[in-house]
Amino acid sequence: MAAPLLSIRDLTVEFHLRRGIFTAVDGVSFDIAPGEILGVVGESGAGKSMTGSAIIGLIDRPGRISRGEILFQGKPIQNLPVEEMNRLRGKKIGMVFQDPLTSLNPLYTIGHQLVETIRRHLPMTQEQARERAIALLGEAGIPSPAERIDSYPHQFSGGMRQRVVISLALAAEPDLIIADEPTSALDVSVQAQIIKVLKRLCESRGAAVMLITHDMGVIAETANRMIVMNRGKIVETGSVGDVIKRPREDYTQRLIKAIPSIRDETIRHAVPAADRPLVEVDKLTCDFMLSKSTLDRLLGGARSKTIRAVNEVSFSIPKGSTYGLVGESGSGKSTCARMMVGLIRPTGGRVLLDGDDVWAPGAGSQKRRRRVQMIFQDPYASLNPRWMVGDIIAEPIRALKLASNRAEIEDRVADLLERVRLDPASMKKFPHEFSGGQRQRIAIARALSSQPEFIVCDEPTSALDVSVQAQVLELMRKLQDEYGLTYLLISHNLAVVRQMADNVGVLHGGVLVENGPVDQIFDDPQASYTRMLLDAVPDISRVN
Amino acid sequence: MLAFILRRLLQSVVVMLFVALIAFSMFRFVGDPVASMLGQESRLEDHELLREQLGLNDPVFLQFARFIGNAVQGQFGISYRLQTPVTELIFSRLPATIELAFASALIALVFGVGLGVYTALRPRAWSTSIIMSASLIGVSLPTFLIGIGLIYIFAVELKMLPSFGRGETVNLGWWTTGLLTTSGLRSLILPAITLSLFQLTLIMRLVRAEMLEVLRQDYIRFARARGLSQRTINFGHALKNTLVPVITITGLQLGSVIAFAIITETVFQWPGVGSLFVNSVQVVDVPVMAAYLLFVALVFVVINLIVDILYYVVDPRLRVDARAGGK
Amino acid sequence: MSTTPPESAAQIAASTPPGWFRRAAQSDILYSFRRSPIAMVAAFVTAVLVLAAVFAPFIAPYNPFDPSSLNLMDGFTPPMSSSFAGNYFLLGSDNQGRDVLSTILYGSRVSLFVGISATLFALTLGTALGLAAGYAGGRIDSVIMRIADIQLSFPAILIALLIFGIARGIIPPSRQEGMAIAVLILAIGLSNWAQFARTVRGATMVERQKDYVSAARIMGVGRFTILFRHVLPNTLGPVLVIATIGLALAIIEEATLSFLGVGVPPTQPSLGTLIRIGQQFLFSGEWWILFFPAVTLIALALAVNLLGDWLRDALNPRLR
Amino acid sequence: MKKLLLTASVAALVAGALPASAETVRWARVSDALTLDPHSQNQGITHNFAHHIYETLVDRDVAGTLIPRLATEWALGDDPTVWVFKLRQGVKFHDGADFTAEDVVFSLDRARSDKSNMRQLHASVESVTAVDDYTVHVKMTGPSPLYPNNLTNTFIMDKTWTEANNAVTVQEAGSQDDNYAVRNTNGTGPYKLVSREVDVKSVLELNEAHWAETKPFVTKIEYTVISDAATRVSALLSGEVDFVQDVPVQDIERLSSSDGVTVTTGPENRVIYFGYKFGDAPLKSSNVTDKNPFNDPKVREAMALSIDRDAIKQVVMRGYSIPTGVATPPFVNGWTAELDKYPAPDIAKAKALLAEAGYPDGFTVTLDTPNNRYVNDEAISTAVVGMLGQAGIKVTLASRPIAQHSPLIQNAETDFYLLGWGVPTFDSAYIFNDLIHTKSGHYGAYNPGGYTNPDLDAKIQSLGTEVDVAKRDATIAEIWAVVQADRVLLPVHNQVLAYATKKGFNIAVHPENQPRIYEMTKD
Repeated sequence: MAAPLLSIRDLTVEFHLRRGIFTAVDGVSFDIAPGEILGVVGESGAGKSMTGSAIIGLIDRPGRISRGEILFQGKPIQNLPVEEMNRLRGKKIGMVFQDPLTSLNPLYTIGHQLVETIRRHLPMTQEQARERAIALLGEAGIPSPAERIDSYPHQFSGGMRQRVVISLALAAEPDLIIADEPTSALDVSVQAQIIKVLKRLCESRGAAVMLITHDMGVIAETANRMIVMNRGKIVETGSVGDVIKRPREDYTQRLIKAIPSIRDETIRHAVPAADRPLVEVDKLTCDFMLSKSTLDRLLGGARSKTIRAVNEVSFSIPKGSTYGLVGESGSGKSTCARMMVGLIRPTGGRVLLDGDDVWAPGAGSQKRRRRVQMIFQDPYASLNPRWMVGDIIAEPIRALKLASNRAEIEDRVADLLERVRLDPASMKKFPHEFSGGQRQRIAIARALSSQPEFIVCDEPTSALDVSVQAQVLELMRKLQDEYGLTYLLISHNLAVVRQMADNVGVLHGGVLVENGPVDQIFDDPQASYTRMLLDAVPDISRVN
Repeated sequence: MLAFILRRLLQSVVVMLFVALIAFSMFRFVGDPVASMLGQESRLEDHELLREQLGLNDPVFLQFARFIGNAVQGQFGISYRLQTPVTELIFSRLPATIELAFASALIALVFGVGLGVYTALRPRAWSTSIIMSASLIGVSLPTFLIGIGLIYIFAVELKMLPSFGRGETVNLGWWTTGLLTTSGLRSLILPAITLSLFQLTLIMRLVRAEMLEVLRQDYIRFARARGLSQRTINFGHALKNTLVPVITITGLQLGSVIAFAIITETVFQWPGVGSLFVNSVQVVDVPVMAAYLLFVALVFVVINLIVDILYYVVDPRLRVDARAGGK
Repeated sequence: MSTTPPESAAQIAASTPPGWFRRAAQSDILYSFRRSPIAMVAAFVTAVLVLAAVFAPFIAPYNPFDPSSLNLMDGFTPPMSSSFAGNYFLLGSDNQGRDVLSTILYGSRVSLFVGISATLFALTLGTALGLAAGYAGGRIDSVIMRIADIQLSFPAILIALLIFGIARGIIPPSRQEGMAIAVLILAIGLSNWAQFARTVRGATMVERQKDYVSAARIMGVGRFTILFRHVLPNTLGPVLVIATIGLALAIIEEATLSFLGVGVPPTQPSLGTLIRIGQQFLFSGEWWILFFPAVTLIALALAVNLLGDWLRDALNPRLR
Repeated sequence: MKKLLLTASVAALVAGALPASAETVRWARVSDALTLDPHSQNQGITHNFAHHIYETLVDRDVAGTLIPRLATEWALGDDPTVWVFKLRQGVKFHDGADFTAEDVVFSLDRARSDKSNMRQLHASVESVTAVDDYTVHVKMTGPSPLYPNNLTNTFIMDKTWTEANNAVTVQEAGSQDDNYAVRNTNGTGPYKLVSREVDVKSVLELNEAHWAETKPFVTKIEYTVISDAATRVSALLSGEVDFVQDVPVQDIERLSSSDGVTVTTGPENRVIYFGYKFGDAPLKSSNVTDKNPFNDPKVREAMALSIDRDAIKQVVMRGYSIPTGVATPPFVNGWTAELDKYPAPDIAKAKALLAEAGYPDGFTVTLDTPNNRYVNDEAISTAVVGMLGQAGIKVTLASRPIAQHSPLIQNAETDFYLLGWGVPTFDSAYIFNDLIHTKSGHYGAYNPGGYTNPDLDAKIQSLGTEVDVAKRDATIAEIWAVVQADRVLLPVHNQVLAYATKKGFNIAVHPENQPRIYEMTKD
């Protein structure tokens, strides 16, 4: 093995918080060889991003490197003066951040930002730098780069912007790229392309990559070597194949076990046969009017723009089963969910619950309120931070007047908390005292408190770490058996859907392109979109 | 762009109409205009005659329409107190106020932005704490006290600067300026400082807050990661992005300097529209009050328009969307 | 990804036992308060001034609002000396023989009463309109916010003057004095509501998009219940900040109006009235009549402003 | 820029044309003349300014005696209802036109026209005729022995100029017509108007063609308006102005003691007093809702006993006032030292009187006071509130600018008020007409309290036509006796004026507060 490009020894990053010292990175040591792709994986709080920031010298106060060495090409760089570090950044070490939407300055053209970076590090004239910038953009897969170079960031889509960001990181031919969750904000199909671009560009330049991600699948498909981190420490290091197939450490084993795969076939409980499905969705349609002001209408005639977010979607869900609705962002899956629970009024079509239209006034809506509940994606936003947990869970009981007696309500809340595996004493606490997974359990308890039959789960686990995700999914399954619940599970994560759903629908641009039993869809997809989607998903089973 | 400006213009007209309605209501409700026009010697038939002449017996909406019609032509009648056409009065006072407002706006802008940037870039420095504390004192001091204090120190005790008025002015035909004579410039110093202090602190705190916000943004982090120099990041990226939201509020703040000048003009006997307004309020000279109100609204509307257009120029997200229509 | 350790605060907090007292004691606000000497001094000064104002009748050596207790011959006594009539004045006496210390105590009472009432009025009005604008959206929103925009572009003092003028025109002369304070509160309150409306509207627009509101809507919770039980409590943080800074502004505004002579009756002087009276004696050597009330006004406004400033930082998690 | 240079050079030329002994006086006052139309407003500040540009037939000197100005002599004619005025010859208006009798006829007619604010002073004029170029006859409706007293503020305009500029009709307050005479002048006075910025600054320049033999040493007047008292004083101290006419009493001492400033004080022909609401109707602002406490003479006596005039003089007025027991200044015909006596304050007696009148616990009432018209007006009222409070009368003070205070007086919307009264005719009749006579027609305009006494009304009316001076004076004394016995008004003091000048400039205090810069002298 050649001399390492980057060598980290006993790196420790501490945050001096008011309740004591928080050690974000704790004695981490590893090397990166030239041209190597090193994957760093771990759950949130593992310290992986902090390690990346430490290398490029971007740790914000109150954090600081308290111990250890960062050797770049043999020279220590952890305590360089700002100006010297600036010359190193971009020139020797490039960085790519997670969110391409916020990584670029919105007020400058991408050309300006590229030329500025190139001329900062390379002795080039404005024209030369501009030519180089166009070439870079072309390599990164931006179509007609010579024209697009004078566009502003907001004129590009998310995936295109991330290509621009990668070009920027590579603009001065650095030897190391630190990519911090470069694809986590992107859709699966775009994610695959970006990974490919990153890998190709770095290989062609011989640049090493430190790929930081929470998604083991991405690493499995991309990296040579990988590091698993937990709570600031390195748990396991090794080749990707070794670590994924033969994890040595207990933590790694649990982590890998928790990752659902689109190839897993989980044995599901038997769905009781029924005459008619509990939920029937019939040609559900939703149009959004891009409203124009009166003056615009006067100036521009009467045409106003309509966007059809959901287009005649029909499916049905038998009682006690789970229906998975998958699609990328903007496919209309959340709009569908919101129409089904009564948050958005459909433009056309019907949602029938036990044969009643949930949007019909009177019995229908009344029934809906009682029997339909929803679990949201963000467990931070779905619980009112000013309410105590007990009140949050009791809200449906009070709103629907299911019980009025204080003691009775309290009993029910305590019971619900136990059922979601939380201490009944939690009812006197506030949401901020709980972790994300615990909060999602509270949200589930609230959804259950009106004893509904049908629960719409909108990306219930996408904000959670994999291990927590596995617990929450397990809980949902148990509760389904216990109460005979019917779920609509909305997710962009195909693996989760495969694991949970009995039937699946694939939404693309508001149209249901495929609909059927889960195994049929995953094993033998008919629609080309579904196939593309399944191919694009990075999966640990694909490890070489 | 055209549609954008047209829409803004239409909104401006609505704003003006709204303010005009308030101004008109003053005529109607602040005492009986006839009683305030005719003295004790008047007879009842005089009242009736004057009511008729002034059209006060017409339906209210007709009177309002007439008020608007006259206002559009710049006619607000004749001041009860000074018996001079209000428009002429306001125009003769305008140069003083505009020069004062302009001078203090300049002070507020230069020092406000400068100190704001400085304190944002050195968030933990001692000098920053001192500037920030001083700015709070600036906000807590009533303008009239600042004025009195400055007069006492610089005019009475030190006899360095004049305590009142505009000094010598030069008549340029339609504009009288105090900027071309030494005494005029000397007279401008104290009132301009007094008037600017409040806006200065506001702008400074605003720039600081916005800049700190911008410095936290991902694109600044990314710019650092690209190895750009501190200078380029601070002044090329952060400052420009700071200015976008600052433009709106600063623009409006500077616009309000004109109306805010009321107190400063009173304390320094500055012969501008603000002191004209205060004198008019004391004797309920409604035509002047109404005209002043509309004038301030007009300034607001015009500045708003300029700010919107500036915003358009500075922020490509608005500009390009309108031209190319997105992705 | 942010470099702040995610959830660390929550994790640490989750390990602490419940109990509202402990929670409050460990809350971010109190912690940041204890760490900020400026905030503590400001709070102390505010508390002293407020308490002194509230208990003025018990503390003040004289009652300056009781004309019958005044002796004109006590007039213009310098600080820390006795008048011809034999009365001792710590901070001197004014042109009416009123004890400056007592007038300041009673004057702060008037200033604070007007300031707090006006701020509460502005808060109530602004919050209600902001909630309505933010939750209803559409036309109601644009009308309310447009009015707020216009109003914000006029200095509060101009609006207060106008309202004062109109009130003078409407109220019959014999009732004007009795209603002077009410008119003042109305004028200052009406000139300051827009800030509240703007802030509450912004917060409401953010909150109403949150999933917990959706959750409540799904279970059929009524519009008003959602507004008052869910949205309103979550907008209170910024409202508290604006209210504190607004209180300082209202106190200054009252002083300015009184200084311009359109404020409270001269027999019940507020701090602004005292400054207006004292200003006449700036050149004649009786500096104490102006000086002490001015210092008190500045101290009060500054302390409240500092509190507001600190509160803003303390409630804004990103600044910590 | 070109224009600017031109203007500047013209200014330089003008400046160069002035005599070598050019002397400028920068004169600061609290407010500006309301208008330049000499007949439009009957107001002291407006008249004071006009006296420098326009002239009157007769004038009053600092001692208060009538002196000739445009009229050289005047006397009652053979017909006792005709006043004969001989006019000064060789007088020219600023535009060069000759001053003749037709201008006087025109001006007097204009002054008594319907829209003129001066018309009540000429109410008893029947007609004005020019006998020859320099003699004018004024025919009165009846004997009017004191008519020339009314002429001291009636200015003479040029007939031709006024007609040519369409300004024959007097500018009326609130009228929406633009009047040429409001902003342009053409008088015979010692100064010509050079420029005027309303409310800011007016510049006057010596009229070289003026008729007076002695030329004033001041060749240029810069009249500056500084409404804020502190600023006015500081402007004088910092040398930015030369003459401050309205000096606050509290600053007199400091100004006198500072180098380079001279302060001149003297009595003004103005009395400050309080007035009551009379009649049986209960007061609007009182807690006594079934009757009017002021209607009880005992209450009025108690109030008079509660007020300590000497304390007001010493503390509020800093010694610059002349306490009085009668509502007339000493300048005025009818004033006597006997009337002027005032009682020593006696709170105990006041309380006893109130108890006797049925108000052992006092009562409440609102006092309306102006706050920008008289010297320390608001402070006087505040002090009186305290003094009445000691007697048990709880007074709420309502303080307003004079512009809002006067409508209350004119519309009789006040229960208890402070007012100052100047007597331009120097005769008690002027006081009786407006303050004592029942409010009706031209009489009682400033009697908002509604005091009425038919016997007195008759006597007051007789004063206007009584030619026998002794008999007339006797009637005046009789009226004063009743007014004092009835305690119609509650006088406080006569105002004292203070003028401050840069050291070297001398000007005497004018009893009507109408100092003439052309009478200013230099050491």
